[in-house]
Formats: sequence, structure tokens, C-alpha cells
Amino acid sequence: MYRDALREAIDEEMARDKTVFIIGEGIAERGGSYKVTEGLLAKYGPKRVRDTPIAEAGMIGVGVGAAIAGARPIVEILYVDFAMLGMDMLVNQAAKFRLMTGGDGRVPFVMRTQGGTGGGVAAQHSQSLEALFYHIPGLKVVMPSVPADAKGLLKYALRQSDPVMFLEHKHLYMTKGLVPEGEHIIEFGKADIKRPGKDVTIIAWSNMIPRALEAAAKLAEEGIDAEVLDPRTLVPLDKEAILTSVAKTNRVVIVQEAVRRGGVASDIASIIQEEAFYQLDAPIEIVAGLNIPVPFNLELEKASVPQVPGIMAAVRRSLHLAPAAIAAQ
Amino acid sequence: MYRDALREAIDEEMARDKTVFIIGEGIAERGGSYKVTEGLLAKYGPKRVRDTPIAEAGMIGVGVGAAIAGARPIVEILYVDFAMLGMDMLVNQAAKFRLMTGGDGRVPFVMRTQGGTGGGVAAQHSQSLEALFYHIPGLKVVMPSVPADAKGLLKYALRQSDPVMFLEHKHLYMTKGLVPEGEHIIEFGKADIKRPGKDVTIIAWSNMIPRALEAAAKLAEEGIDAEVLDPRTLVPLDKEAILTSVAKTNRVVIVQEAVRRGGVASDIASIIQEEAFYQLDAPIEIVAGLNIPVPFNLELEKASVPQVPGIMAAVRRSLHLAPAAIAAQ
Amino acid sequence: MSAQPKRPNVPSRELLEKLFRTAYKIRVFETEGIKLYRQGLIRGYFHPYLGQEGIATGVCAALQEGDYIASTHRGHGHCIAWGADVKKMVAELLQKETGYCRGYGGSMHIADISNGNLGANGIVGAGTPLGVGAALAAQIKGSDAVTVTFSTDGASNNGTFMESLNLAAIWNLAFVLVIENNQYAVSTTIEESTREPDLYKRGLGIGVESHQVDGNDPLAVYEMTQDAVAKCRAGKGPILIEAKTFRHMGHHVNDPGKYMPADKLAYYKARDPVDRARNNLTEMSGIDAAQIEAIESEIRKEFEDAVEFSRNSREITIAEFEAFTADY
Amino acid sequence: MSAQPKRPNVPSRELLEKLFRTAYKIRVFETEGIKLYRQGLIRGYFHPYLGQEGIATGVCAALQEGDYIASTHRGHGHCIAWGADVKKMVAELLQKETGYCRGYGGSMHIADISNGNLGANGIVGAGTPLGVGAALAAQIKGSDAVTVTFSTDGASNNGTFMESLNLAAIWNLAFVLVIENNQYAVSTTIEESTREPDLYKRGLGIGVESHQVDGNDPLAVYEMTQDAVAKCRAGKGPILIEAKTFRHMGHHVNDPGKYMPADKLAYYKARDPVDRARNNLTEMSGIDAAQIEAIESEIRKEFEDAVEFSRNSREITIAEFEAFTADY
Ligand SMILES: Cc1ncc(C[n+]2csc(CCOP(=O)(O)OP(=O)(O)O)c2C)c(N)n1
Ligand SMILES: Cc1ncc(C[n+]2csc(CCOP(=O)(O)OP(=O)(O)O)c2C)c(N)n1
Ligand SMILES: [Mg+2]
Ligand SMILES: [Mg+2]
Repeated sequence: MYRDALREAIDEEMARDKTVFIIGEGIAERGGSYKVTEGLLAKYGPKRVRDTPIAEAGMIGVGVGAAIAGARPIVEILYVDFAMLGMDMLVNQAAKFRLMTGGDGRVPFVMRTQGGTGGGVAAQHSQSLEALFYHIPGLKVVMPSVPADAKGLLKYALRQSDPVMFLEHKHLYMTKGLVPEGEHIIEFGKADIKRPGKDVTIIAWSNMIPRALEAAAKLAEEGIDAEVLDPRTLVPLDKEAILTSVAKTNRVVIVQEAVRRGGVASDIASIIQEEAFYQLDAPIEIVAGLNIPVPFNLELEKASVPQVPGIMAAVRRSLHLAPAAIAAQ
Repeated sequence: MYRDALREAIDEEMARDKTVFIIGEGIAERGGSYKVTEGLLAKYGPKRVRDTPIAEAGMIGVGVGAAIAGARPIVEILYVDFAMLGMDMLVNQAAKFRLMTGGDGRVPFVMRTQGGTGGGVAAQHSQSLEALFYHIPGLKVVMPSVPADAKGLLKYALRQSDPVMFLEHKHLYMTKGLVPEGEHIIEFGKADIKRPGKDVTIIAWSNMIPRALEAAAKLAEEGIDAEVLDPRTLVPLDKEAILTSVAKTNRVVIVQEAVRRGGVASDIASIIQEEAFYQLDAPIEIVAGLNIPVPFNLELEKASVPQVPGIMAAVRRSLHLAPAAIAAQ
Repeated sequence: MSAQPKRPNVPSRELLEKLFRTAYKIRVFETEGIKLYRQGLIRGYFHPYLGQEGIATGVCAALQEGDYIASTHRGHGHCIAWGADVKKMVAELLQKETGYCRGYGGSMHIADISNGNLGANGIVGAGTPLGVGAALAAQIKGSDAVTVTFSTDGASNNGTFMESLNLAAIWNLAFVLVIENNQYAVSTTIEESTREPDLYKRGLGIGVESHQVDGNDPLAVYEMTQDAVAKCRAGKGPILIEAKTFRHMGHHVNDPGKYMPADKLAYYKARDPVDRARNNLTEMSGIDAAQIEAIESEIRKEFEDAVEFSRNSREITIAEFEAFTADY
Repeated sequence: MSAQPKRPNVPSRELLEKLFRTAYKIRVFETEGIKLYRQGLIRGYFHPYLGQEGIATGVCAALQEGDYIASTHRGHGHCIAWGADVKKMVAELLQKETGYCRGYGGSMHIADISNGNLGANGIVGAGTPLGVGAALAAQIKGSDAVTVTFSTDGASNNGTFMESLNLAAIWNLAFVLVIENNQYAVSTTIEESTREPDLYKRGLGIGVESHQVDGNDPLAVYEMTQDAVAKCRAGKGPILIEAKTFRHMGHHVNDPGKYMPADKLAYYKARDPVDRARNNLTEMSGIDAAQIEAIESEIRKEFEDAVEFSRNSREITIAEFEAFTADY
């Protein structure tokens, strides 16, 4: 499972490198709200696995400071929404430090947190905020969708020297998937084709991957062969892989759970239209969260973020299938 | 001047509505770092014009609370960079409150601050962060480029009921411009054509407007007739005005001082390509800040954000002028 | 422990009954609400106020119309003590259109703005700056309203606590910060979170009058709050009150709370605030068992009616939703 | 005021000379630096440390190799006291490639990571969590390094202060927080910013050993820091030290500082920390005027050389810039 893959990555890296440590709320004895850190306290002791008070700005700040001083902190923030309390430390310190010091200062800092909607936790516990980090040069942004990627990317994160926003999804912790045996490391900036196809490129990440794959499977029954591309890391972004896929399909649908306005999808779209303008046979479709805070009511929550039928409809639009053909579905 | 226009707006609205008040660092006796609030203490007294300690999260938080309780606060944050300390209050409280309360709770809150590069104040005092607010549904984002807009938009901000990020520019405070006499109010969501033209649409805001106009004037000497469109408010965005202009010119250059990756320009580009795909004769060009923190060194600072020649080059590219023609310049 | 105000000689029957009614209503709401949650009727988070009823009860009894409260993620008790309509509360938990937030907010966001309840909050610590803001608005408007923020031991380790309390202090705001020190933040103890578990001491360092009170004694809480509120109305605010208490169960409905030591739990259960309110009422006012029973069944009935009402209410339609969110 | 450690009988001549050299070097750096600024050679912000030299001087003399410091926006003094290369400092202010940050940082961002200087900071208050983080890293690595964060009166009203000091406390970190209370945040006085201008009291509320010292007395600062550092190395950290002081001029080079009362300024100028360091050296070690003069001209020469060096240095080229930022 996704959460076990994350735990394995942390465990292996803590064993390998004694400067790796983890702090967060309820992560020690209790093993964390999503059980990612279960067992680590017993194995690595209270110096390297610590509970914190409810002090997000402080936790992130001390993590950044520890990283500057040469340790490798993992700071677990319960919900990405709460990371807003630590934005100054992320935006003005972690992200800036390397450039401000002319390259001497490095910040090998990893913030692990989770976002997305899930079961009526409402507006302050349901956001997908990757776009905020994406816009801040100096931060890496990682959004694994499957257990193998979760493990490989987290291990890589703990071996490089820039601050990493490692964004998990509350819906994915219990999802299953094969994880390669042995040392399994995935470099940043390498997209993964989760499903090859030739008619249209669906770009998605995190919890939108399962939905995109479900949509692709259903579209296959209609004779539409969709490629599903998972960038896995948004910063750095594998532009090459995206452009290669677009060159093949000439049609793009981007799916993000985050709100439409100013999301990462817009940026990817802006890049594709700039660099592959003459290859596009249709406008790039963006399927995204509505431009609103997430409502508590479950039906409204569901209506607020992309679902499989919405993805399918966007694909059909991009293939210029007449609304009639769509309605017939 | 821009700063006088801002002061007039605050002054007039404080006179009109006794619940309008302003807090910030050094804004009372000292009149603020940019002299926007000069004289207001004497006129409205220490209850409604208050200095605060260095407590950005607290200032923004109490502003939001006061707004919820029916007052009309203006919170001045010295640099938009420092607003990162109050992001939780902006993102999780101010922006969410109306929806979370089913519409009963309103937040007539105005945060005034300034951003942008200017004279070697380096990475933590030079950011253009509008994209972060733009991505958070519930926040309005206003970026006036000339004194008249500054006044009219600030007056409107103080009469509506949603939280407003009123983003000024450090380079604009001393710029001059006509401000209409009498009650001068500008509704949000109305773009302004700062220069009409027919060959290409340059979309820009804040301090990029003077540069876009300068570029347009120089391009006119080359026989290129550029339209310069200033959205003035990014949220709400006047899509109609943009699409009307694009329908006329079929070519778009978007200029923003903020970094390219995940900026508002990308989002506007994504909208145009979606809604006016078949009208575009060339890829939308984005001229933006580099994807890096702003360096201290003045030459590097200058190289980090859009300058007039870069805007001109993008316009020429969008008109398919051969590199040779460009080189000839 | 700092000085506590003296108890007035004889609390009125009216007051004692009010305290009991409130405490008992919270108890019923939470006990029955948990059942609804377990039946799957309530989604999202549900943080019960069981064991802490004495605080909201005592504090709100000392406030008057026009005052403000701001609450926490564990907010049902504050809402009820403030006099909320139980129907609209249950309807909100059941995500119905008749709820306080029309189903948009849920347990962590119930608010009643027109009535001075600035709302529960999903961000630990956020109620403090918001409450200070309401107190600032009151001062600017020249009103004599007092604002109370209910806060927590957990929140007192967050920067917002000192930062906004300091603003209230320099501006002499009519603001009372009530720290409900239930000694846990989920499973983390107060001793793990700070070297100084007497949280009221933090106010002293920034010149704020600060007290400690037994949070399980509704009358003591009431009296201390009354004193604090009077001082605030006289321009002598803000005031900090730390109320020591303990949860009767885990952090939220699905947390078994195994980490809570049995003896400590037993100690606090023996000092149950609802029992105390009931005992105070019987002992000090001479009301008899039948009258108590009548009050209790009236309150239980109110809750049952609220559930009935809520079950019969409809949810917001997609069309209404689209209209409501059209200008976002 | 809390207890101060007793002065050891006779400070060594070595120590006294070190204190004087440091204080004087800061004085020269700032005085001459301001001239360069006024000539237009330095851009951006320049916050002089004039009048506060006693603090950085005393604190850093009590530290040893391997320790860490984190600084403020007014950071030149800390940097110099820490033993920085004046050449690289001036070069940085002149945005040259030979500067500490190769011209990328400027006055507010000078750092020297490999040497334990975590850097100045443009965000008031940010040095505290960063310093606590360095202390945490040291604890995890099993090193006996102590971290000192220089902070300010202004920063102590910001949430980061209590929030991160509390983390240092629960983890018993080897961390010393030095609050340079110069009684102003730009033009806002400490009395306007808090009801309790004795800032060290804030540490007491969270169980942190806290002291106050005369920041204009380098020797007193040294002794108190030495004691604090020893306690930290023995696992008894963190410790808070409030050093009272006053600026000799406005907030930054372009601030005339008219709001500073003349009598207060005169009071503090009469207690000039550089004079004190010089007097201590002459009085307690018997060094003569000629030797003092020799030290002073040596230091002035060092600064002049640094200016010469910096003027002759080149700036980063656009090609280097592109290469450096390629992977952002
Ligand atoms: C800023 C923030 N951090 C973390 C959480 C997750 N969280 C919800 S309740 C809670 C524990 C709260 O403890 P305390 O503040 O003492 O209140 P109590 O639950 O004891 O009433 C935590 C960590 C949150 N909601 N907000
Ligand atoms: C978070 C933040 N808010 C505001 C500022 C702007 N600013 C720079 S220095 C300063 C005053 C600082 O006063 P204090 O912290 O006491 O330090 P001092 O200047 O007295 O050394 C202010 C408000 C800032 N740099 N950072
Ligand atoms: Mg608690
Ligand atoms: Mg100061």
C-alpha cells in the first residue's frame, strides 16, 4: 500500500543516513494519522522521531534551519491546508536560501503532507494547493499517484539538496500497487506513462491518475485510445515527455483536483500551446476543481472536483465528437 | 500621484463610513513607508489609524475578524512577501468564510500591500505574488497600474463584501496621472484598454503597464499597432474584454513581472487558447520573470524581470517577423 | 494559581437552572450526536465536547446579547451554550439545507454571524486573532460588546496565540481568551508540548491579567468570567482564563483514546461538570428530583425533535449550489 | 531584572583586546559603510548596527568553533563579531562576485554556511526558528554545538518567537536567544508594541531560563553568554537573554530618526559600547594609548583594503548567472 511504500522509503533512508529525522503531530508513538510512520519510533528512537506541539510555522521553520545546518529533516504536516501557517518559512526562507547565498546554502528539507477532498472534511481540510508551491522558484513539487512512485520519489527526495514539497493524497494511502524489490529510486523530472495510447493525451497526477485511468478504460470501450501521462513531479516538470506525447496524439486533456483558476494545469497548457501550437488539433481541455472552497455536503463536494464522466466528456470534446455522440453515452 | 490617489480613496471612504479603519506598521504618525497614509492619523484619530507591532499574521487575522464582525478594515502589509506570514488567515479564513457559512458570513476586508522588484532589495522584498492569491477562490485580486485606477478600485474595494488583495507596486507610488474629480469609483472585473491597437493584444498589469506602453510606442515606429489591455482586477477577470480584443488582433502577448512558472499569465493563456483557439494566428507569448528568486545585484535583478526590449521581441515573434527582422532592430 | 474572584453568597435559582440546562443540553447533543455519527448519518469530523461542558456553560452564562464568541474545532458546546437552535445544528451535521451553514460547513464550521457567533474553526488557534478582531471592531464602533474566544491547550503553543493576545493587550480590547486546557492535543500531552503546563502564566509575560479556574465547575467558571467580562466592559481587558479540564473520550468519534490513563479519566469523570451543575441546582435551589427529570426530558425531546426536523429537511440542490457559487 | 552571573575576578587582556577589536571593527565598518552607501556604491537596504556593538561583540566572544549563529536584517555586527572576512562583506554590499553571496544576497542576506553563520535575514523574526533548527540538527548529530539567534524587540511580538522558543524548550536544545532590545521597530516604540517592555519575562511563562543584561556593556554580555552557553552544552538549554540597547541613528541609512528623543539618545551615547570596550581594555589591562591607536589604525586599514579589494572585484556575468540558475 501507498502508506507502506512511504514508510519503507523513510525507514530505508533513516537506516542509511543518520541525519535523516522526522517530526510532526502524533507521528511518534501514535504512528501518524495515516499510519505512515508506524514503528519508526521503536526503531530509531525519540531523537529522530519526534512529536511536536501544534506549531506548523515552527515545525517547518526548525526543519528548514536543521536542513541548512546539514541535517535531513522530514516535516510531516497533517493537512496541506495547515502548511499555510508555515508559508513564510517555505517561500521566503527555504526556497530563497540557495540563491540568496550565491549557492553555498542548501536546504535538503522535505515537507510531507497530504491534500485533496475526502469524505466531508470541508473547506479547510480538502484543498489541493500544489499550485502555490509550484509558483515559488526553489521548491520542488512531488505528487506521487501509486505506491511505487511514492517510495522511489521519497527516497530520491531524501538524497537531493533542495526543499521538496512532497504532496500525498488522503484517498491514496490505502491503495495498492507493486513496489519493486530492493533499492528503488526515482529521479525527479521523469514523467511516467501510466497508460499508453494514441488518440489523446490525458495529463494527470496524484488522485486524478486513478480517475484518468478509469476514464481511459471506459473510453477504450468506445474505441478511443487515450494515453495517460503522470508527470509525478510538477517541479521539475518533464516537458519533453509531455511534448513527445502531444506530438503523437495532437490532443490534450489535463486533469487536476485543484481549482481551475491559476492551477498547474493552466501552466502546463500554456507551455504546450507555446511549444506545440502547430501540433494541436483542438483546444487543450482542462478538467479541474470548481473555483470555490470545498463544501461539506458530500454531493456538493463531489460536484466540486473532477469525476470520471467529466474527464470522459472532455476527451470526447477534444476529439470533436459531436455533443449528440456525447449525449448518447 | 499614485500614492496620493490611494490616500484620497482611503480618506474619502473613512469620511463616508465610520467603520473603515486602517492598521499597519508605521502607518500612523509616520504616515507609512510610502506615505500613503500621511495625515490620516490627524484627521481620524488613533482609534481608526493604528500602528501595529511586527505581527503580520496577527494584523491580518484581526483584520479578518473585524470584518466578520462588521467593520471595514484596511490592513497595510509593508511588502507582499511578508503576507506569507498571514497566509493561513487569508487562505483558510478570509477566503473560505462566506462559503463555509452558507453565505451568511461576509468578509469586507482589504489588505493593501506592494510587490515587485526595485533597486536591489533582493529576494525577500521583491516578489510579485498575485498568483498565490489568484488561485484561492474567495479572494479578489486587484492590481492598479495608474493613479486613477488606484483610487477608483480602492474606493470600490471598501464598498463590497469580499476579501480583497489590493496589490500596489513599489515603483508606481511616485508616478503621475490624471484622477477624475468627484466621486470616482471603478467596479471590479472591468478591463481597461490603455492603448487601442489592431495588430496584437498585449495584456499586462501593475508596473508592466508602463513597460508595455513604452514597448507599444516603440513598436508603432516600426509600423506595429499594439493594443495594451489592463485587466486591473485579476479576480474577477474581464474575460469578455480579453476575448473581444483577441478576436480583433488574433495575437496575444502577456506580460507579467511575476515568475513564469504557474503565474497568472499562464492561466490567462489557458483561457484564451480554450475559448479562442481558432482565432489565434500564433502561439500566445508570455513575457515573465525568470523562475528564480530575485538577485540583489542590480544587473541580475534587471535581467530577472521583463524589460521593454523583451516585450518588443515577443510581439515581433507573435507577428511571425523573421528573426532577421528582429535582429535588424 | 492566581487569585479567583469570590463567590457571591447565593447564586440564584435562575442561574443554577440555566447552568444545568446548558450543560445537560450539551451532554445530550454530544451523546446522541455520536450515535448518529456511528449510524453513518454524519460525515467528516466530529469532536465531542463531553467532559468539558462546564466551560462553555459557565462562560456563556456570563455574556449578554451583542457580545461575540469564537470557537474551536470542538465547537458544539460553545454553540449550544451561546443559545443556538439545536435544530439548525443537527441539520448542519446532517448536511441539510436547513442547517446553520446550509450544509456547506459541517461540524467544524457552524457559525451564526447575525447572532455574534463567529463560528467553529478547523484551524487550531485561528479563533484567537478572529476574536481579537471582533473586539477591535467593537471598540472602533464604540460598542461595549465583549468578545470571548474559546481556545485550547494545543492552540497556546501556536504563534497566533501570543501574537494576537499581545495586540489585544496594547489596544486594551474587551477580549477574554478562555483556554480549555484538556491536557491533550489528540494523543500528545500538555507535558510533551510545553515545560509549563500552567498555561495562564503565558499571559503574565505580556502584561495580561491571567487566571486559572477549574473547568469542570460551571459555577466557578461563570463567576470568573463574569468578573473578567465586567473588567473588559470597563476598558480593563483583555483577560486570559485557563480552565483545566479533561475529555471523556478520544479526540474524535473514531479515536478510542487508549492513550488516556484510566486513573486520570476516572478522576475527572468523578468531577463530571454536568453532575456538578445538577448537584448545584438541587443543593443550592432546593429543586426536586421530579423537576430535574422534567428539565432533562424536555431537553432530550428538543434533541429528538431536532433530529426529526433534520431528517425531514432536504439538501441544497445542484442548481442552488451553482447560483450560490456563481460569482466566485 | 533576573540574576546575572558574577564577573570573574580579572578578565584577561586577551579577552579585553578581543572585545575592543571586535566592537571597533563593527564601528568602522558601519561608519565607513554608510559613506559608501551615500556615495551610491551600495544599493538596497543598509541597517547600521551603530550603538549596538556591545551585544554581537560580547556574545560571539563566548562562542567557539562549530557553533552556529543566525542573525537579523541588522546583521553586519554579528557577522564581524563572528569573525567574517571584511573583504567578502564589503564585496557583497558592492554586489561583487567576490562577496559572501557573490552579489546575490546583499546586506540583508550575508551568510557563511560552511562557517556556521546561517545568515542575516530580511524577514523579522525568521532567525529564531532557523536557529532552533540548527540546534536541533546539532542535537540529532550528537554534537555539542550551541546555536545563538540574534533577535530583536520587534521580532518578539511575532508568533514565531514563542512558537519556536517553546520547541527549543521541550527538546532541551542548546540554543540561546539573544533579544537585542533597542526599543524601536523603525519608529514604533517598544511601549507601543507591548505592555511589558521587559521582554525576557516572556521566556519565564514557558519555563525558559531568562535574563536581562546591559547590551551596551560588552563584558557583561560576554559573561552572561558564557554562562548561558555552558548551561546549553550541559543540556540545560535553551536560554533567553534580553540585551537592552539603543540605536545611534535612524532605522536605516536613509531614516533621519527624528522620532528618537534627544535625551534618550544622549543617555545611550554616553554609554557607548565601543568606548566601554576601549576603556575596559585600557583600565583593566594597562595597555597604553599608542597601542590602542595601533589597533585602531590596523582595523581601519583592514576596512580600506576591503574597499579597495571590492572595487577591483568584478560582478557576476549574465552567463554565470544563467548557469547558476539553470536548474531552478
Ligand atoms: C493548525 C492545525 N494543526 C493541526 C490540526 C489537526 N488537529 C485538529 S484537532 C488537533 C488537536 C487539538 O488539540 P487542542 O488544540 O488541545 O484541542 P482539543 O482537541 O484538545 O480540544 C489537531 C492536531 C488542525 N486542525 N489545525
Ligand atoms: C516580517 C517582517 N515585517 C516587517 C518588516 C519590515 N521591517 C524591517 S526592519 C523593521 C523594524 C524592525 O524592528 P526590530 O525588529 O526591533 O529590529 P531593529 O530594526 O530595531 O534592529 C521592519 C518593520 C520585515 N522586514 N519583516
Ligand atoms: Mg487539548
Ligand atoms: Mg528594535
